Amino acid sequence: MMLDGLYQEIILDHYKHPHGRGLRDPFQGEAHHVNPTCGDEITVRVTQDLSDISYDGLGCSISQASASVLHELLSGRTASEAAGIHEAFVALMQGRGQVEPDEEVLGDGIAFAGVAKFPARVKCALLPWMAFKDAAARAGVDVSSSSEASEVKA
Amino acid sequence: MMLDGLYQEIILDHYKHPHGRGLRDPFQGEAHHVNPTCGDEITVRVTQDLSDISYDGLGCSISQASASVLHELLSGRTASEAAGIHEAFVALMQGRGQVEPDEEVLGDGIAFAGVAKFPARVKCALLPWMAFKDAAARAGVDVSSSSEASEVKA
Amino acid sequence: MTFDVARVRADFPILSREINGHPLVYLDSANTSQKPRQVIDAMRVHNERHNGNVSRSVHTLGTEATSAYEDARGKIAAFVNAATPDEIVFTKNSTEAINLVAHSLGQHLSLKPGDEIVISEMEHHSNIVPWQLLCDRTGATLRWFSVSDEGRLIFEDGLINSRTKIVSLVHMSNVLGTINDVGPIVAAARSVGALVMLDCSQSVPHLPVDVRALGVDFIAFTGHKMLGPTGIGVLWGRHELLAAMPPFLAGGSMIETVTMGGTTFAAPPARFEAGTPPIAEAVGLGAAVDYLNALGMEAVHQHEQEITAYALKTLADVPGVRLFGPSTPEGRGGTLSFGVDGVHPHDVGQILDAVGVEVRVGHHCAKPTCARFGVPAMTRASFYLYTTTDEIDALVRGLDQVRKVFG
Amino acid sequence: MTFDVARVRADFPILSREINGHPLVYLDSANTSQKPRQVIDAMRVHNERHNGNVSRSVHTLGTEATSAYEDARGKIAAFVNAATPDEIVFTKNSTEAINLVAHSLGQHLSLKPGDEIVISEMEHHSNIVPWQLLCDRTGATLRWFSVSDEGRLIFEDGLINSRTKIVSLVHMSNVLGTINDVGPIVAAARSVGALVMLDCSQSVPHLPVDVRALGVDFIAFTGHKMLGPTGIGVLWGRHELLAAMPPFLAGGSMIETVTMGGTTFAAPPARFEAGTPPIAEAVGLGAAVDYLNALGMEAVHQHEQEITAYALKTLADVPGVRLFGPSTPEGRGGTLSFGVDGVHPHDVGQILDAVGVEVRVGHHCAKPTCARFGVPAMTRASFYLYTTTDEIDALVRGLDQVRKVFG
Ligand SMILES: Cc1ncc(COP(=O)(O)O)c(C=O)c1O
Ligand SMILES: Cc1ncc(COP(=O)(O)O)c(C=O)c1O
Repeated sequence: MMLDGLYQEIILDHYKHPHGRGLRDPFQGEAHHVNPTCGDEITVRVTQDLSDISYDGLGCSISQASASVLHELLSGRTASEAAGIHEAFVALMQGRGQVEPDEEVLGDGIAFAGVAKFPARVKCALLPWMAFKDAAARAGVDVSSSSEASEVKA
Repeated sequence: MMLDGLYQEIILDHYKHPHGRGLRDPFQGEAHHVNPTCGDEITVRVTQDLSDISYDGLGCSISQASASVLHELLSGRTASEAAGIHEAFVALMQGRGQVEPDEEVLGDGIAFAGVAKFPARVKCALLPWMAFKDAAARAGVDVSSSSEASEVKA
Repeated sequence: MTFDVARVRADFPILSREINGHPLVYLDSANTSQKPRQVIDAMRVHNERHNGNVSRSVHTLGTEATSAYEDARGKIAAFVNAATPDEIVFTKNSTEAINLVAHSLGQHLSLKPGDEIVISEMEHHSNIVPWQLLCDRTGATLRWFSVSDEGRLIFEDGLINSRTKIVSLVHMSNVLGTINDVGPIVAAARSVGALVMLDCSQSVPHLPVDVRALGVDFIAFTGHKMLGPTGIGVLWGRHELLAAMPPFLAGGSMIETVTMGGTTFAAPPARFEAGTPPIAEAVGLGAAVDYLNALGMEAVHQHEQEITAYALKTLADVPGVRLFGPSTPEGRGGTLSFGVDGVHPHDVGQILDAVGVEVRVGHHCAKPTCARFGVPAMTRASFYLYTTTDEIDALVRGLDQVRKVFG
Repeated sequence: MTFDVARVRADFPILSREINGHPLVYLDSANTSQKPRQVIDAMRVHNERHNGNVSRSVHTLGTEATSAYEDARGKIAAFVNAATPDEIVFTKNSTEAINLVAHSLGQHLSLKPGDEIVISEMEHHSNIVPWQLLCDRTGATLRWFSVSDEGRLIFEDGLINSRTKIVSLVHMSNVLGTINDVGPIVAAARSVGALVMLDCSQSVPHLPVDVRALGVDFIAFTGHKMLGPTGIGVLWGRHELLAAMPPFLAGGSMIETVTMGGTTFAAPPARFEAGTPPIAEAVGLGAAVDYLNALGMEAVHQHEQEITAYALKTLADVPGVRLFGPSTPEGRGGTLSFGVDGVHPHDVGQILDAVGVEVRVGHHCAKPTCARFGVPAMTRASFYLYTTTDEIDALVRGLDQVRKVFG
């Protein structure tokens, strides 16, 4: 696969200048996720009102930029807003390049549209989002969405 | 492989009219051998002076005829005569059809020359001979011969 | 008729071979099936164009190989109607699949003295010995259903009871051809909370098998008996059970994280696929499933039922032939074992081979089944989607020859 | 020069492929090797002409398949200088071979608390996790050699001691390229009566390996890394040890006799080969060994040493590249792992792939080795008999590209 569309300027920007990086207190839920095939790791913390989402991790440009975008998109949202955005991002990533992203919903997240064409990298982009969902659940915030069923089957 | 050479008249004769079949007392050594791939079985008994070799078993024409020929050839021999004949028979069977049998030594055993060309049947022909060797060893008679090394490597 | 056996045969290169100057009559598919061009080609193309290791690389070849491997998993999941592809574990053969369950489930259930495992007297050694060894390791007791003179499982009341933890049964016997009626066994097992494994080595290749309709917990089958390559087998297991079971083989690709001090494990199926899996073989098995689907498993089964009916009728008229197993095509598959009066199976097989007819002789890796019928060995003719009635006739002519030599 | 790399390359169909518009530069042979036409053809011909199950039939196809399978065993025995073909057990991969020893030898030695097993910090997960699980099962303790900054095993005195029962060590590291000096380890193990297993997954494909000269007890290696197919691996073990060990996987073909009440087992190698083995894969592996023998393993090794020397020299000049493992070709093989300052290996690998250069990135199934060097992942280029200096140059050009994108 050619690189067109993978390393968007927006992604490289978020990678080089991550937003909201670093683990902060207080928090109500925390989750640590690992990508077993490549060893990338991330820890995500959330407050119950989603007013802060903090994270730290080791990983490639895609997973790190994705965490930065997640922080931007979901911090300060309501649970149901967050659920909607989460669902849209997961759908984009699992769409094998066939899903048209909505900038209204996804903001900088639309830069990840190209990643969906690289099956080996989809997991990188999703790593922070999956960790976020677990952390939120532990904080008592339900951001699971209907896209989950398809995720299990993917 | 065509059947030419496998089912010699001599073999079918020994199969239909086995010599010395049936387990007899007294005996000093006994061995029970099984061919694990096909389930054929044989029990061989020997007296210490080799004056009697008795046997019983379940098996195909080749293994049964081979036991009958063994009885004929080895009963009443000295240990060293038996070792020589044993060695010649094993060499014939493992010769892939390249060994010329000596009728002086092998008598009716030369009819098994054709069996050597059927790798799947060589084990059938050898089954009674291997059981005999074990039974003899248990009776304190050493019929092992130099061909043994090659047998292990075959 | 929709099932065109001549067209099917044209796909199998080996069927144009001669054996000892006679056209090959391959009646040993229960031992291993032949492979169509489509399967052989799929593997060759994979090795020539897409070879890479799976689940490990971001490069193009690795991504292509991973997709091909996972696509195969998806095809096989659909073929047996698994709930998700994650319920499909690739092994090296049926035997490994059964051993995996014996080890991992045995450990998960913490089997102990007093617990019972139930099998039957018509099992293949691969569905006997792993359970004997599990009993040795844990002190559990092995029990078994016996077999009737007609070759049917005798459903003995109380054999499955409150002590029973696992029932593992052959779906279709590789010796008798019997297709076991799974319903009552599953019901009995469920009523006491026991788990059920089916050895589908002989059924998945020949009949539509739907794991959810069967209602069992695990099934095992093997690539080389279903038009696929050697070197690959399949374990299907219910996801919640697989997810609860500890790993069996350990190593690369089945881990979550490893330190020298300890290891955590990946979710199934990865947890049970240690090391580099049979990648090209999975591609070949996927192509085999495509081939079977294109014909339709109902049509395959129907064809084999017709061949079986013909063979049962024809063999019944051959003097001196004694059939083992059900004598009518109902509830049985295309695997016919028999004896020929006064002639050892080895000799029967040898003479048939001389006229190009390939049958299996011996104990068929099912010594207790042979023992049940009082013989050390049998001769077996087994059929598949490429078998014709002409080949049955060739078998019968071969048996005439057997009687001539040993008459 | 006798080693004609252009001629070698012409035998590998995949090497004429393009990746993203660039000629394929395959630098991931330590992950899995490519396969020459000779291997692919041998398998195809087997499947088209000689397919039958082994060790079970008297018919012509079964006899041909059995001969082909056993001939492959003989070739592989000779390739590693085994005393007899009976010392060669076919498994599905290296990982199964190591698990087999961990289970069967562990049981044979009746391991218990107080006993120790020694490995190293540079092992592949497949030579770590099976021993961790064995320790869990038996209460034995796992200990390990550590690794120096130069990527060498630190031979710590007293680590192998009177409590040591098994030492299992990688012969050549799949991450660092280090070839371990086996002599002192074997001597230490012998002096305390411990047994030694070598993980030769990376050495047997690349150097002459002589099991008797090494003086070890077991080695494991895997077909797909040595020009052979996926789905087959090899355990070599000293015959008297194999003969004393209980079986691991159980089922068809590994038995002597089976009754419902109990089973006795066949002699090795059959004892350890339950179920239908990877038959066509053995044929393919035999063809791979023929191919390697025709070139000569000394020549193969020599070629790779030259490529490695060139690569070490060339990469040393690339700005921002940090090499892990020995920096000169002595005592190392053609596997080079490195980091690129400020760029994650995933991104390095992705950009290299865009220009057709296929390298592996990640933890290489050796997390403790990565941890030893303080990184979660590395980029690895690995070479084989078809690798050219031009390909090393393409790698370096690709690394320039990496710096451009992430500069
Ligand atoms: C050193 C080493 N050991 C073991 C293995 C495992 O080999 P396989 O995956 O074929 O079982 C590998 C390769 O992945 C390896 O490089
Ligand atoms: C009923 C049954 N179970 C298990 C097996 C074992 O299959 P495999 O040898 O492929 O492991 C076979 C075939 O040999 C079989 O017929």
